[in-house]
Amino acid sequence: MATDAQMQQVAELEVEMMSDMYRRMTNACQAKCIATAFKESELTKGEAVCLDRCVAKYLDVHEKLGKRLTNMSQGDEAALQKIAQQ
Amino acid sequence: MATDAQMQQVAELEVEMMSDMYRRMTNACQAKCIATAFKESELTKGEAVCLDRCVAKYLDVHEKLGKRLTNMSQGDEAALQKIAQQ
Amino acid sequence: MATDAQMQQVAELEVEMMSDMYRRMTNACQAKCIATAFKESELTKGEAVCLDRCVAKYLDVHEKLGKRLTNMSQGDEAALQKIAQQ
Amino acid sequence: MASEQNIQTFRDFLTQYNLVAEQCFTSCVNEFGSRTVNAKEESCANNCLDKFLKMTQRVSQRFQEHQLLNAQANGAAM
Amino acid sequence: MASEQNIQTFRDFLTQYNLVAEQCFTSCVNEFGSRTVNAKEESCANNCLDKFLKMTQRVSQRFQEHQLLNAQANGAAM
Amino acid sequence: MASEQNIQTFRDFLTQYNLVAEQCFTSCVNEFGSRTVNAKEESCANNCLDKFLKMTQRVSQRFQEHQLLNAQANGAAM
Repeated sequence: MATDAQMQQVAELEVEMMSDMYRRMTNACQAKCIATAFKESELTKGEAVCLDRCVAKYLDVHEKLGKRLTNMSQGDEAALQKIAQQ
Repeated sequence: MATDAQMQQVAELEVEMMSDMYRRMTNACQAKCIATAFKESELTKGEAVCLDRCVAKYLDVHEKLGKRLTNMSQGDEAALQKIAQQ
Repeated sequence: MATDAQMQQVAELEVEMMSDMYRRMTNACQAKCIATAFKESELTKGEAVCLDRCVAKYLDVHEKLGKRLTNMSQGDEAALQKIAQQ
Repeated sequence: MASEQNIQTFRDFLTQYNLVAEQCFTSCVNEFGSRTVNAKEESCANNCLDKFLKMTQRVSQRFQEHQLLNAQANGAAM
Repeated sequence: MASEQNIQTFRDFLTQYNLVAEQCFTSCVNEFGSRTVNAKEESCANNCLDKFLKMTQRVSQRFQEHQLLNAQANGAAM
Repeated sequence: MASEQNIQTFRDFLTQYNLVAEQCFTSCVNEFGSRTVNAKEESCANNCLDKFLKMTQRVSQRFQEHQLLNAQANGAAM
């Protein structure tokens, strides 16, 4: 069985990876949606709507590829379970 | 009051962040000033002057935005002071 | 003489730097060789051959510049030896 | 107390500051005929900072809503 | 045992996952008229993931061959 | 003694080496008809390395001058 210390390591890793994903998503959606001329300080209506949709689509793609990757990489999934079970 | 260990943590963070800023500045000024054909091994006069001005302007923008950000984000500034005072 | 702990630190640094180089090489060769339209899931013959040559050329450039850098930067080399000898 | 948590929050704040300054410099400063930032560049950089903060706030809200919906769908109070 | 080694392997796996998802999103999703991923975008993202895995595998093979040749040239069983 | 300081200096040196090699490869090698680096590519990469070192040295000098002026303006020997 996993000790408390091991469970906490896995939990910390999940937070770290969520935060890495969030940083990448923000960068990607900024690049897709925000004009770089900066003529005004407000988000335009178009930019705001684009950001909303970009976040939704990013999370969808991230999740879909995660499922695909988990199905494929049995080895890595086994490694994952190995960690989780101890 | 801040203990010595706490003061040192904040000091180390300042060095780390200065070094992060320096790395970003070098990248930015390289992209702005250095031609990528690399026909000669010397900095041209134009590249050298561009680098000097780029460093001056980068530090100026960095500082101006820092002041603006500090004025805006009272919450974060409070957090900063909270750390610094203990 | 270098203690075991110091030898291990240097060995860990070498692994870390090899892994950093490998990551950069993969990124560079992906950018040079892989089309971003993703119309098929297989590597094309052209992409595969390009990757093979890209890896060979990347490692060659990396090594050549390493030699040049070592010859130039006597100070840094001295620092290296200082570490290695203790 | 300058806890690990506070230090990490402060580090995140400073990293964001360095990031936005780099981005706004790169987007707004393209003229190196002098060593002083001109009025147009400064206005651009200020707008860039303001917009960056509004962007990160909006992205954060949408992300939190998504997390909340996910947690509800899983029947958990995560 | 959830050794340091296992944790690091898992971290590397998740970092690669985050990286490929970012790259495939950036390459494949360019239309923000709706909030749902369309069939063309999904097909592109799937191909992108498959190709990424084949690319990393090929690069890894070539790198290992190079390391092996180097080790032999040095007369060592490195 | 292989102090923390020495290890960090060595790490910084190697990271810069990896960075400049990546940049010079990306700028200089664009032809993959063969697996050997040609004379033009090698000359470009050598120039790229030399120029990189001169650039970082110049940027470093300007930054130190700025820090010094700041310290003097604050009346401190920082």
